[in-house]
Amino acid sequence: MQTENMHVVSHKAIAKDTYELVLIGAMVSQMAPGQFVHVKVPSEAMLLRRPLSIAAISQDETTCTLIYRVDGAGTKALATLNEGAAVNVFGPLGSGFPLEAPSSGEALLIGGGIGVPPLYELGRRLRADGVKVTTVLGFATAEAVFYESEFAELGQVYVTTEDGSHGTKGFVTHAIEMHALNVEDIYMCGPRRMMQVVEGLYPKARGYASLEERMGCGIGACLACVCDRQEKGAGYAKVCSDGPVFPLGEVVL
Amino acid sequence: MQTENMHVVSHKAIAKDTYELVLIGAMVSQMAPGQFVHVKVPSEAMLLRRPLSIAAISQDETTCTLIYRVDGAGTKALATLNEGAAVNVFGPLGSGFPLEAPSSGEALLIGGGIGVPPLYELGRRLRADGVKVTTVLGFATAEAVFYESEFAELGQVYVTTEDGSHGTKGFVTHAIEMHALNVEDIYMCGPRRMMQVVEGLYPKARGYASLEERMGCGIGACLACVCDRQEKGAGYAKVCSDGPVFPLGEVVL
Amino acid sequence: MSRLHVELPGLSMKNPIMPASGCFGYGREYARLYDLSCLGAVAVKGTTEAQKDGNPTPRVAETSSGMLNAIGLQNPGVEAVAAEELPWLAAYDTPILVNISGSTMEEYETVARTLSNRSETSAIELNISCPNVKKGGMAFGQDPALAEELTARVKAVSRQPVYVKLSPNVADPAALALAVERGGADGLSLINTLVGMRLDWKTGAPILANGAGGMSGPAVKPVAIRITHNVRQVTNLPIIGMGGISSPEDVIEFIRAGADTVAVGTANFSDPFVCPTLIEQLPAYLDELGASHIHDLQGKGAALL
Amino acid sequence: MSRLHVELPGLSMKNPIMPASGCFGYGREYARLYDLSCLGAVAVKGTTEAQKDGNPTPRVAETSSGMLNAIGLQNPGVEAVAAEELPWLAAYDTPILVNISGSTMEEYETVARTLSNRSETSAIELNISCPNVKKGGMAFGQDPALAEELTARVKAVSRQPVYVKLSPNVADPAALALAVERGGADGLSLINTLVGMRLDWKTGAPILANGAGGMSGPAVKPVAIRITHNVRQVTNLPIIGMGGISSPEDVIEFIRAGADTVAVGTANFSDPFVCPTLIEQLPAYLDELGASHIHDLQGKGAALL
Ligand SMILES: Cc1cc2nc3c(=O)[nH]c(=O)nc-3n(C[C@H](O)[C@H](O)[C@H](O)COP(=O)(O)OP(=O)(O)OC[C@H]3O[C@@H](n4cnc5c(N)ncnc54)[C@H](O)[C@@H]3O)c2cc1C
Ligand SMILES: Cc1cc2nc3c(=O)[nH]c(=O)nc-3n(C[C@H](O)[C@H](O)[C@H](O)COP(=O)(O)OP(=O)(O)OC[C@H]3O[C@@H](n4cnc5c(N)ncnc54)[C@H](O)[C@@H]3O)c2cc1C
Ligand SMILES: Cc1cc2nc3c(=O)[nH]c(=O)nc-3n(C[C@H](O)[C@H](O)[C@H](O)COP(=O)(O)O)c2cc1C
Ligand SMILES: Cc1cc2nc3c(=O)[nH]c(=O)nc-3n(C[C@H](O)[C@H](O)[C@H](O)COP(=O)(O)O)c2cc1C
Ligand code: FES
Ligand code: FES
Repeated sequence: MQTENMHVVSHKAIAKDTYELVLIGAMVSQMAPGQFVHVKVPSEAMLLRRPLSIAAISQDETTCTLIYRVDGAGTKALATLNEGAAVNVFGPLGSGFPLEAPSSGEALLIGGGIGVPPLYELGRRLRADGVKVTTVLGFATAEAVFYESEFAELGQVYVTTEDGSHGTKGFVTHAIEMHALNVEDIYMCGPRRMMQVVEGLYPKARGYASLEERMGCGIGACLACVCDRQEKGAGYAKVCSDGPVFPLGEVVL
Repeated sequence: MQTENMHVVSHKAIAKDTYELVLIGAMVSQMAPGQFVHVKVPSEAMLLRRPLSIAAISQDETTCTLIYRVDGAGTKALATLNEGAAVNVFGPLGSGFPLEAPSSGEALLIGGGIGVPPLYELGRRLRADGVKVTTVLGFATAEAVFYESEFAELGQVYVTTEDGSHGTKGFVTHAIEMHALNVEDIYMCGPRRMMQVVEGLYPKARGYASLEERMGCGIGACLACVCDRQEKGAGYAKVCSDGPVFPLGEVVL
Repeated sequence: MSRLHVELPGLSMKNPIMPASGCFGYGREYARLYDLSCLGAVAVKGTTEAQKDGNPTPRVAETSSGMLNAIGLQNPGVEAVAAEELPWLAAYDTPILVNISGSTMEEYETVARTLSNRSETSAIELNISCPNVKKGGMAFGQDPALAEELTARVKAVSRQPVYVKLSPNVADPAALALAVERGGADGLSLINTLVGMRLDWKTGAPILANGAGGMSGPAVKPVAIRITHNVRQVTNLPIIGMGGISSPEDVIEFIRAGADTVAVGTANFSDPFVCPTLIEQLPAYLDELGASHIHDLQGKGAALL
Repeated sequence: MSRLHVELPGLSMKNPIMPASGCFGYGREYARLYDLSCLGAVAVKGTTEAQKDGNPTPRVAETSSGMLNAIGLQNPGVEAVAAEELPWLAAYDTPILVNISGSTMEEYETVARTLSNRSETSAIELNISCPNVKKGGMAFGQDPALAEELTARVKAVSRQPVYVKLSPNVADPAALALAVERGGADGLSLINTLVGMRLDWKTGAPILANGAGGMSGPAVKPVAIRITHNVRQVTNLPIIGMGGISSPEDVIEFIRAGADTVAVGTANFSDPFVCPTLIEQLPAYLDELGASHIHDLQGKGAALL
């Protein structure tokens, strides 16, 4: 956990309003799949860092990949960064995905929209450990789709779009049902609503979900990013430091 | 009077904390010596524009030169601009120096520190009209001196430094006395204190002084930048729109 | 009727954008940049009975995403404003909101009587919240009883609708709003500047010659939104919202909070063309939100339910 | 004695830098980043009698050069703080300023009695200015009589010096300062957050689940400087200055305004190492100003002349 001026190795649009940002820096050596970094936006008027998941890690090149969607003012400013620019990064933060092979020997990655990125490095690691990786990616429209071919290198990929403009029309659960995918061990990240539906449909699934909340400190001190634990009276969990990845059943999605 | 994204043609340090910034843009066609531009600093957190004098104008190249000293946060941010960068400029503003040849046929330019810039384009114009131009430039130390050779192309130049590290030790008035310069027609810009002393020593001098005040709008609407008129009861003058150049005797220096 | 048209007491506005008082003089300077007839209205500089010199300089200082000013209500006095400024500005096709100030209730009455009798005046904006004058000004705006009385007295002599401009420097802005409503206010202007100060760290001297000043700009927008929202919960009076507006998103945020129309102050200094630019940009934002009229977006508040 | 050393009631500080309450938890998280013993002191998260859940999320929003928070005083309650948090933090060589809150005077008394009896507690910071709780909190801080009474009651049960943390959301902060001084306060903390609000322009819904929240960060610094300066004119009480500090220049500006020491809140989120960095940077600034001790720069105010 440190702050570092990392540098932009490459930065390009990979889908509508979606950018892939590759950064180089010493911090990479500490990174693990599912963790996130807290990125300082290049604007004095924006004080809060932006939490972005680590999408890919290359220890050889000491680079990491972030994938983000331009949403508000901060990500708009990020998108202006040129190759070589310095980006102040605080990280790596949070606890990522456990990397043990799932007991079924098969992993189902379920990503929705801008929740897809953290699943990529996870999939690479599981695949490298001999786990069978299947991926379901849900997007709004064809224009929003990214990393389909990257995930295809790890195993079978199913894409859904809400408007049917690419892949299966509908939501991730439609693809899961249609292809009767194995939902014993799932790893998911995406809109709350998506994760709630998946949890509701497959109550016996084991696995992990990665959450998002607005953050202040990013390390557990300010209590901005709490979510409820499922156990009554167990109080809150902090997404930034207890998560962002939680075992299914631990917190209320 | 317009706003325009001008572009950086060149940008370099020319003395301690002092930068020469050459900008290109259509607005140049409207510029006159002694006017200023109101420059937007490249930072969202800084709302107020920075008034900077127009130091040189090239109509052929549609470029203008600004010379500024890094002082606070805004000029610090300006100093980071690279060649090709866009700079939002509002201008040209204010009324500059009258360009008629002075009746004595000789012009004494008196510049102090960062007040030197507006005198340069003025000197070039006067010289082109056949006026004999003599310049006295006062700086704090040798490190702060700039544009000595540029002014030398227009006529005799005398430099003073407070610590004597370059030119005559002392203030501009020392050089004027020592060389018995003709003070019939003077054009000055610099610290208030300098201009007050000059006005006090040479009460019969004709000429002009260029003033500085903190500004809001830059065009006369907000009343931030007022200065007292010498005539009792005549109220305030606005540096941004009635000035920044005033005939000697009009306002209280 | 255009989708931006806003109809308020005394102010029939083509669009919800007007420059805020004190940031636009009497319009002469900005008239050299663009045609003032495009504006929804113009709020002119605060006027007092006698000509006023204002404070010594420096009168402005920069703050993070904001600025301080301590102009001190410099103005040529009510007679000169009536004789020279209003007739000039009235040549443009835009309503004039005449901002008035005073150090006694009598002075406010005199100024209101004179200026509301001018045909050029569309409405009066009663400034009881100026932090930059020694007497009067903000004091009337911090005490509900005084604010109510002053409003009633100005209403009694005014031939035009009166908008009362409230101070954010109070514990309970909604109580002030209710007080001036009881006093007969036709509308509210929210907000004036927050009192602030900056010191030169090198010398310890205040940057403003006056010491403290009024803070404006994006830094204060959350305070202004909260006050607009709060006040909208307790009253149906028309609200002119302001404080840090510089983008169409900001305009809409104020309308959402319950404002009927907005004013733009400090942003004129960053971008002298900000008012016409906002007017041009707004329709596309209404399209994006599927709103046929800007007031479809308006937050109605508890009082309107 | 080092040129940064500051000696205040209950707080013997190596330097004038402490993290502000609520921005630093009980120190555990930042202890993973640097040695907390370098800090002048630590102000811990506000503690109430019972464990408190706080508000729903989102609890933070960004504003121009500032932020809003509505954490709602989530904390594990006085017993857990006494048993688990204070002993842990006391292992570091830095004084502990224990921030306390309550919704009734009795609750404040209970919390103050319990925590001031702990050997780990160096001083109490009485928060009468939290805008994010429904009951108590800021209400005590907006009424001088209530503020005085509460201060007196907490002083009566407290074995440690009591710093009262004042709200900027009042018309006259100096009057509140005098009230708590009469109540027996040993010092003042200035300022807590300004009430603010942001709406999502697309939907009109508040960004914070709680609606309004407290604004902090550089945007509020001019308000904090003005209050510090004002209060310093009327009292000799020690002042812990805060509001938007992120640079050595800011620290010095507060000291110039009359603060004895400062606290740093929001800046920890932008730069988690900001506190040790400021401590490291300050001596060079004293050199530049030719000051042998930081208090050589202090603004003394009228009351101290
Ligand atoms: C652990 C974690 C991992 C994330 N990983 C990614 C990722 O890999 N790619 C990606 O595109 N997005 C990711 N997000 C969401 C991303 O942080 C927000 O989209 C981003 O902060 C929005 O910033 P903005 O400047 O565009 O929006 P603004 O509206 O300007 O942001 C204002 C403030 O709100 C916060 N905010 C706004 N939306 C969100 C949100 N959805 N979640 C959290 N904070 C928010 C911002 O961080 C900032 O503090 C992640 C969020 C979390 C918590
Ligand atoms: C008509 C005019 C012409 C000028 N020409 C030049 C020039 O050619 N070269 C040059 O170096 N300087 C010039 N100045 C001064 C220059 O404007 C200031 O040095 C500059 O604005 C300081 O900005 P900053 O960001 O460094 O300081 P900051 O302290 O960050 O500025 C904060 C605010 O104070 C204002 N301010 C601070 N100092 C001054 C000052 N001395 N005069 C006016 N406003 C100030 C800034 O504009 C800004 O609004 C001129 C000023 C005026 C009024
Ligand atoms: C330089 C300046 C002068 C002002 N003068 C007045 C005034 O004369 N009367 C008044 O009611 N408000 C005055 N104000 C306040 C503005 O009208 C407005 O309420 C405030 O600045 C908030 O809006 P903004 O953030 O868009 O500037 C002035 C503001 C500034 C910045
Ligand atoms: C997330 C957050 C939580 C806070 N919690 C508390 C608190 O529990 N008790 C308190 O007295 N102040 C609390 N504050 C206020 C700060 O201590 C401080 O007074 C304020 O933020 C101004 O300082 P800053 O601008 O440096 O943040 C909190 C502030 C923030 C940003
Ligand atoms: S962001 Fe501060 S506790 Fe999670
Ligand atoms: S800067 Fe506004 S009147 Fe001169």
